[in-house]
Amino acid sequence: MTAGLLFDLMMALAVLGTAAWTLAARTQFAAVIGFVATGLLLSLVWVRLGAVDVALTEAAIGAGATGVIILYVVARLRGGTAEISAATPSRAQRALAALLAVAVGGVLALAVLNLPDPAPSLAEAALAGSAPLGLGNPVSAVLMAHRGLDTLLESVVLVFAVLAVWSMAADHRWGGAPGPVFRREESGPLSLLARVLPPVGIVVGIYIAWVGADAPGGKFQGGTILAAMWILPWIAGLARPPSITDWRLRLMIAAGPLTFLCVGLAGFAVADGFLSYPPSFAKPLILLIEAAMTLSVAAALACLIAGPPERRLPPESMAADRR
Amino acid sequence: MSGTDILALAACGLVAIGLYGVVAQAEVLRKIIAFNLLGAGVFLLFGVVARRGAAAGLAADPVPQAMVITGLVVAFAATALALVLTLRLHQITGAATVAEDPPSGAAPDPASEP
Amino acid sequence: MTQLLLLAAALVLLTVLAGLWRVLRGPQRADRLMAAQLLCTGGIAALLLVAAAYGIEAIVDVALLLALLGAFTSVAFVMAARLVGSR
Amino acid sequence: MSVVIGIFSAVCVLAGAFFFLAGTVGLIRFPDTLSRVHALTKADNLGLGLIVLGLLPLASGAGVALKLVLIWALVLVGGATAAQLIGAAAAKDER
Repeated sequence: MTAGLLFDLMMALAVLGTAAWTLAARTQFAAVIGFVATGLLLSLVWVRLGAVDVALTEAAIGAGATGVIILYVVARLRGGTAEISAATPSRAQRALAALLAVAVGGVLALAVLNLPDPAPSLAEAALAGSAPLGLGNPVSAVLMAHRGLDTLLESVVLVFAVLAVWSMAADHRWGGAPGPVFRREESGPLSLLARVLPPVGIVVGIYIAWVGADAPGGKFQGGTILAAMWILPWIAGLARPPSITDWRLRLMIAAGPLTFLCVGLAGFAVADGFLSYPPSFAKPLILLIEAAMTLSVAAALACLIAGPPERRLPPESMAADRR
Repeated sequence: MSGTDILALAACGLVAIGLYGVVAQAEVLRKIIAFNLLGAGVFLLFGVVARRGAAAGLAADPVPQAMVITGLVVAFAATALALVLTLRLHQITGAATVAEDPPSGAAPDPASEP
Repeated sequence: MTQLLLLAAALVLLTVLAGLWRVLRGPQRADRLMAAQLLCTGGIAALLLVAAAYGIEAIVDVALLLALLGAFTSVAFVMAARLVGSR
Repeated sequence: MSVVIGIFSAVCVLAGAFFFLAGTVGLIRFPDTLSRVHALTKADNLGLGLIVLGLLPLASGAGVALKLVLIWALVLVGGATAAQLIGAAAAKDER
């Protein structure tokens, strides 16, 4: 048991160390790398906490996808050092902030260490609720049934985020393809990877989404892999992202929430109310929602990672616009 | 002290580090990174609570886990929006902070080139 | 066997943390770009060892996801660093 | 028979962990960026390969064994590509 304790201590120190290093890093670039390192270490901590579902999500979204989008913004910011040092709080203010942070952390620590023992748990209720749905993974059951409204709203948040990011585009770029332009690489390692990895990655992404019914995994984790595999050929310049006015892209992004909402509304007619499933038909309905959501999460995450449109329209579509 | 307690303290430490970063750093981008660290600490607290609620043969209580998964995705969406706003602010005004005094001689908007 | 696998996992993690300390220090940007790859390879090894030690197959899926996204993240980082360099 | 397999697994896993150690020693000791990239990718990928080889006999089924091999293959492809790109970035930085 002491080996496990030492392991926890090591991980805790490593996470805190990289987090502190992230704040202290001299360049923004180094700070992002520190942040990603913290995230990857955290996903190991989640495994240690017995939350494999969360470990998958943290590794995919918390570390990987967030790190990539921050780094692409860092690549385009050129901060003036004079402006930054003028805006940096004074030494006294920073000391005050440190005091505040330590106080908040201390109070939290006191609260966490004095939680009631034995801890209250919904594990039994969740397990009892997941069996009639035909789902072997209680986390998926909670996401799809008991807290279904959360998941529905979350998928709507993703759609709104895409809308908001697109609306940040400069006026004359509206209708272009999302993301910066990358030079086409006909040969070389990147073009090889962009050709070899997506076929394998798409299979793995669908597998992770599919297995989520009975084992750790699910639409968000699988969808992130699919998004990454979609973006890889864009980065290598081998494929062009679709235009943001393309109705197929928009349908893909909206398909998940729409399906979820329709099934939820149908619950009024065939089951006990909004977002409830008829018991004999629960599993197929959940699978339908999961499939549509995987597609939507993949499309929305790909658009969020790529950012607002920065590419000009291809010549042929410009001509089509003028006509 | 159990391993879960150690990780609980690490979560509190992450919250403190993130909070300090959000308050004490000037650059918007670093504030966003620090805010994500703060969020990671809060999520980890949920994980500790889930672990303490292990019952019925499960390694951890599934309800807090599901809430953290929802939270991670929403945090990503919010981060993406914050980053795009930061970038657009920088493109229009040339600023990397949200100080009261905007820098004189704002950079031209690179996105408005023909 | 379980003890041996856990010992190996701890050893791998320790070396990864030592390497991380070196990589984060830089001095070049390329040094820091190695962090994602170092943590992914080492993290995968540690996860696989822990999965075998405790017999939890789901952890293998985490390693699979790390293998895929590690490659993607490393590549995306280098391309972003190129964007920085081209300025 | 199972003793032989156990010894084989133990030797492979320990050898893999040793290569991770060697990779980190190289990472810390090597003087320039390019040789550090080299130490990281070569030694760590070999170490992971040995660990996968050692864990294969312990896998509970063909599916898990297939996943283990796939993971190693993905790390090899991804690691090789990333090493090339990082090396190119390092060479560009030095110029």
